[in-house]
Amino acid sequence: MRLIKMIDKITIKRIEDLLKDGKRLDGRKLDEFREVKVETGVVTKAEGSAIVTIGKSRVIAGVKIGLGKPFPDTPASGVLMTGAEMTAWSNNEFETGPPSPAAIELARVVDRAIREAKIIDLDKLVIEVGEKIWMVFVDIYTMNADGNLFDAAALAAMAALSTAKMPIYKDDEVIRDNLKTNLPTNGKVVSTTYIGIDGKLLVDPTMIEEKALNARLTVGIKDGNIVSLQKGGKGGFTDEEVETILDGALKHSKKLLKALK
Amino acid sequence: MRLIKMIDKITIKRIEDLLKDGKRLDGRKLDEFREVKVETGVVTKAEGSAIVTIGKSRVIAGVKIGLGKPFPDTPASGVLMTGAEMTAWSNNEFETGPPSPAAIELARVVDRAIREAKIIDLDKLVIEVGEKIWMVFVDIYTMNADGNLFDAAALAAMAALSTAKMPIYKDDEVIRDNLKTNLPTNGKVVSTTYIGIDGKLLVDPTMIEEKALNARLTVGIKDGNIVSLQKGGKGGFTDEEVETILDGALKHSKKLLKALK
Amino acid sequence: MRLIKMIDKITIKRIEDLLKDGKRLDGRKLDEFREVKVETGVVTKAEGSAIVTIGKSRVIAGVKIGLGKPFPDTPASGVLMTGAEMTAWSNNEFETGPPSPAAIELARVVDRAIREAKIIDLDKLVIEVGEKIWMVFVDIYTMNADGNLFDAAALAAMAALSTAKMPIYKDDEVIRDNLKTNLPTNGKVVSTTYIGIDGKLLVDPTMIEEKALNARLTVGIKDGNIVSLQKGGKGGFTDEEVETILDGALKHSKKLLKALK
Amino acid sequence: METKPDYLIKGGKRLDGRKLADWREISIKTGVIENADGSAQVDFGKTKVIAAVYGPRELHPRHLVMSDRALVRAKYDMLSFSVEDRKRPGPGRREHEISKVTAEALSSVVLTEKFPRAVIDVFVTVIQADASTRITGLNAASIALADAGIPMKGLVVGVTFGKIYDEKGKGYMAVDVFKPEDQWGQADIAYAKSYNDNKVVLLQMDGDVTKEEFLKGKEMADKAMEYTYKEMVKALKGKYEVD
Amino acid sequence: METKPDYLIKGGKRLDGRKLADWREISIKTGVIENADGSAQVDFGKTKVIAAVYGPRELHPRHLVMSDRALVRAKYDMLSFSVEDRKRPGPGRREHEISKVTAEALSSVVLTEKFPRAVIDVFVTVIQADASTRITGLNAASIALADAGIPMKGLVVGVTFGKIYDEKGKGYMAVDVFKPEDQWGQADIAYAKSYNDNKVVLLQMDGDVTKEEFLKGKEMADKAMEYTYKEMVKALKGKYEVD
Amino acid sequence: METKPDYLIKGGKRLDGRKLADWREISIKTGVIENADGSAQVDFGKTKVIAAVYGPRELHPRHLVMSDRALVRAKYDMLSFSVEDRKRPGPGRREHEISKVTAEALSSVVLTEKFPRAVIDVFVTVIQADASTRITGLNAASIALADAGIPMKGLVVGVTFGKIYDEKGKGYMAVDVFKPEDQWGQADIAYAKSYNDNKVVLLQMDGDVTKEEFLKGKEMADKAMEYTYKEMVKALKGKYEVD
Repeated sequence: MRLIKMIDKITIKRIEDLLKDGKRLDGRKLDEFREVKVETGVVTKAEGSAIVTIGKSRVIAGVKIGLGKPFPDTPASGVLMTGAEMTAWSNNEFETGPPSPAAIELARVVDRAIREAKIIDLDKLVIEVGEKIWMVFVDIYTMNADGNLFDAAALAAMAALSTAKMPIYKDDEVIRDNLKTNLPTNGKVVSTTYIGIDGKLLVDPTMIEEKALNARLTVGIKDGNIVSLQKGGKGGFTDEEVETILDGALKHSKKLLKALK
Repeated sequence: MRLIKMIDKITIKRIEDLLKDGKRLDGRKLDEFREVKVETGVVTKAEGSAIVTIGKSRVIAGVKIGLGKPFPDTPASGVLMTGAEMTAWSNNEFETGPPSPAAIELARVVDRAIREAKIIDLDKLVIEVGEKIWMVFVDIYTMNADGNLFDAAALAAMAALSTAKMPIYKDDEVIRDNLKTNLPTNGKVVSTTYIGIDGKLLVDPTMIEEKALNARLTVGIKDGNIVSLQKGGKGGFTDEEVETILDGALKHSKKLLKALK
Repeated sequence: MRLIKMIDKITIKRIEDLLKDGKRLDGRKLDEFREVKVETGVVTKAEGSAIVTIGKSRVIAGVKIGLGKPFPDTPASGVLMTGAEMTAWSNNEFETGPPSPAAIELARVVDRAIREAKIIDLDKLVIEVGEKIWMVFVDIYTMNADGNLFDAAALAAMAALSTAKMPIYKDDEVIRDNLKTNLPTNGKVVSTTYIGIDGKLLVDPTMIEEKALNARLTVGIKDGNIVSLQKGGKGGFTDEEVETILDGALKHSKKLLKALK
Repeated sequence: METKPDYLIKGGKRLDGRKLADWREISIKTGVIENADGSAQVDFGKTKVIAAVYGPRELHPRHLVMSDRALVRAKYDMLSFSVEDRKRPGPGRREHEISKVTAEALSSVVLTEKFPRAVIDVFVTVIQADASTRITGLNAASIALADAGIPMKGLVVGVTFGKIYDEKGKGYMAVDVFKPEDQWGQADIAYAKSYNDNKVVLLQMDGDVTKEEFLKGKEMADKAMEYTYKEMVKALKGKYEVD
Repeated sequence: METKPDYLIKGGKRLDGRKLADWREISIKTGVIENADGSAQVDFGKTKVIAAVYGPRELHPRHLVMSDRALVRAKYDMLSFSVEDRKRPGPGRREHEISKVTAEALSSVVLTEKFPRAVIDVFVTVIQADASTRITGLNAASIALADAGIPMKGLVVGVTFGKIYDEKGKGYMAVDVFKPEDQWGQADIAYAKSYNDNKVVLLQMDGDVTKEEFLKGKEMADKAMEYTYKEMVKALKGKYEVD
Repeated sequence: METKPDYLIKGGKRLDGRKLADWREISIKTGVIENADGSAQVDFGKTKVIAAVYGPRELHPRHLVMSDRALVRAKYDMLSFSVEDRKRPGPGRREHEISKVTAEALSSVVLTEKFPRAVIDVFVTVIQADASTRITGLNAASIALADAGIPMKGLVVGVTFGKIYDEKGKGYMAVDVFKPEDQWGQADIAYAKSYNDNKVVLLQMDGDVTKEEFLKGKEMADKAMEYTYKEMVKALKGKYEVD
């Protein structure tokens, strides 16, 4: 443990030194995303699924759609639930047990982006008002964690949702074989994350970069609009930096949308 | 931690020394209650609420009334639930996390006093037998803990309940605006707590007194009758001491009832 | 703690030495079961109950039968739930808290034996298809733990079930007084456990023997057929040893069935 | 579920035939859990409780350790099938509260200063419940501690008393309440003393009584307590020196 | 449950009569929890939040200890009766997230290196909720830290802003949202700065706005933030040196 | 939900076309989790499981540390969407039991005495479930340990076998059961050996078979096990010396 932390400190020092020359440890430019890969349909038992790889970070998301009862205050609406697990097998530093605050934040930020962008038309997921609805569960697991889990998780969730098939409700049973109809979705949301210090802003940080520079801002974009924001970390951003990040997010969002096809 | 405990030990020694002369650390007589203040209607979102101050101890209680299903064995009865949290922000020694045994005891002792005194007519809280009832939740939080939380919590719960308004159930909805009707209650219960050692009995103990003398007896009184008793602490009381405490509780209960108006 | 462990190590050494001569610490032969005692009807509040003693190991099992809703995928079937607690009061080494993996394994192995042997006709426990069924809870607690809890627990559960009475459902109420009808059961299952090392196989191990030789195999038998198997421990068995154990289990099962009457 | 009976006492007789001052049959066995350092089973009528004591032993977690004395820890629980409707396994709020007052009552007699830094664990388990389980358990715990050879100032002894009504609704104080009296009676009082110095170490009440009724019931209970104490001493004969 | 209103603003007036750039009445009291090392109650209209600070104090569990600085730990929670429908006691996922961003925002100003190995505990409790509770709580926390005499680079100050619609559905940016605006508006933004260096230390948004709308709302919020900051300084007068 | 099929085998062919002694297609990849010290994905037909190994590393909590050897800890879990009906995240009773038997089976081959006081963590995660998940996971774990360079006496190798019925209800032993056979068949047996010494290190059965049927199935399984072993060795070629 102590040894690892010492190594971390040395690396962090190098990151800071390189940054003075506008350079990053892995040779990327400050505003350069790592390679993004999206594979869908990876788990046929799920109604929708995707593995997203950003550099060495890899996450898997799956969609299960099941019967449920609506919440009392929204009797004519389906339900969307988003969970995330930062698995102990995806990084030496993650632990088993109940979700950490970081995993809860990850799930909630992805959830808000999808929800606020109105990706899923929850009104269309009603079987019987007040009694029977479809519940859409999106679960995200980290497979190999190397930074920027927010953007990877959002992409994976979005890819899984937009390829998900609706089960059929017939004679009190749920049928999940040979499904054809898509889950009704509206458009696509993607998020872009920056970290920074002293005016230097880095897009799509690796895990060690996240440790070095701890002000973070994640911007969810849909159709050129901002649909979610989440600042994290112990540092701050100037007004100008916030604006620069918004512009950067708008730019990167286009490329990320392409990766979703 | 160790430093605090050392200070405690010195203070406890002083309490014991003073007690030999029939004196208390804060100058009170053995059978003297601290000043009691009851404010109601402090949280307008709650159906009923109260802040009770006894010396430097302060607790807040709130009542929420919502729809529920009756328990299978009492289909024609509403439900009363009492909770208490000894918040980590009300005293340096309290901890976050699930309720401690002390907090559970606090909630249960207040609950029993209210329940056994039949303060709430649970039979009147039925909307549809076996199907729909009102659930009355009384939640108590310590705001500043300086001893005798039992009596403060009982007073706060009682004040919140006797000023609580009933929500209206109409067209499958609960309406909580501009409520006029009171929650139906019968009379008032108050509790009085003594601690003691070697025949010396102190009413309304401060926290440091509770640490010094650890035999405790809490007496719930309604209409001059005893409705609840709770002995705590590692010490014991003689038969005579128990009788003296009952008499003291009967006496103090009248003043406490006045504080409730 | 450390002292106990040192004593354990010395005893384990003795067990190993004795074993070379085909002897056991308590004088038994390798294939000799300790004395088995089954008492039923020990808790009259339970629909069925039994205390089983095997040597110094003693467990209690009780059956409660209550109303429930069927699982959505088995609307015409009652429910069997088996729990086990390795109580902190039955052995110095057991701890309080949520069930340990060992206690979970114990419950699940007993559950599977009963379930796979089709001891309870769950189809007969339906009051109203899809709505109301009987739920059969079998709970097992260790009272004094000295090894071979698997076989003791299975026997106790079996004895409690085969002497359990059905409650009566009448006018929306469950009646539990003066019950006459038995819970419908089919036959009896018993299990036999062996531990071993290097070709030496010991039936019905004590706790210290379980610590010494940690390959374990539990065989559930009904009507001369194998209905469940559970290998445990860090060691292994040869193919021949497995066959020897199956033969031994078939033999012992007859005696265990007799103990059940 | 069940309906309230018209009376709990009639013609001087309670529903199980006892008079007001009568207690149920008491049975006490020691050494019932071989692995424990001390143990006892106490039955008050159909209420059966086992207590097992482990200790003094090393205390975990370390931050609970007291440098000048032992911690007495109690854990009260009920078997899931000890009651009419199955109790979910594991302690709930009720169990936590009873564990707390049980530990406090026992702490008043155990000479904890003899075992600095240690813990004495007392496990109280209700095998079958017909009211008065916490008091039956406290008696069992007290005997189990003595059976374990833990030095004590004296035994803790308890009985319950309550208030029950006749066919006209008139209330009477009664000793050692059982299930229907606990469920339907006007008051239910758990009461225990440290028998060396005659001090009240446990007292819990639900109900509605006058001071006079309370004191009367307590006096009746004192007689039952004396009998119980003698039975406890008898059961411990030769194991534990008292008085 | 409740139905969506036809508008949240009409004729330049919001549902509670405010204009777009108006904030609610702000009330600030310090020293409200006597036992705490520092405390404050901040009200934004009907939203009332108490913050209490304990520390620097010894940190448990030990594995969280940092050898070169203090840990700032925040715990945000709501009283069960602070909201319309009773909130189950104990923190849920929402509370855990808010606690995290609150601790991070406060960490940006506290001079943690002054107290190696220690913890500074900040407890934020919503007494009554009418939206903007996390920001009201963050302001209260900031003042409570100052009240506790914890050395800081500056105060953290926050306000919310959002997007609300008129009867034609047209959206407008508005400052300090209250319940109906939070519930029905098109965007809800929590926003806070460290006031020494004017940096954004908390920023969370749900909704749908253009970049221009966002920047406009932020500019409006900056004015409210300045006012809030002055009120905070006033409340701390004599307790804490600023600028 | 689904209804029981009339047969699981007919004319010598199982529902997926296999014969009784046939196993599904096996695919093995190593190094699938870059951050892990060793990892593998094993597919048996549509059952896909990933195992990742971290260690030997420092063990927390300290009270689990063994002074003379390493602890092998296994955690089996399923992705919520790996099965037909969503599985609630987090391990339940089934997962805890499988983790226990997995750790025990692996412990039989790992040379734990080489790493006193350490822990070797094995994480087994079912990506997609079509029966035999614990055995597929155990094979993946075995390879992941080898991939991590952990010294072992040999590989642990497993296959399942079971009993399935034809249209007349007659039972047959079959190797490598898949979902309908697991769900509707008369027996389901998980079976694994340490391949250095040919010892049974995992054996779990639900069902109803005669001793003869069991032994026959086991013999059939041994052939599939040999094939599996060879595939495992092939996948490890150059990474791990065997035999």
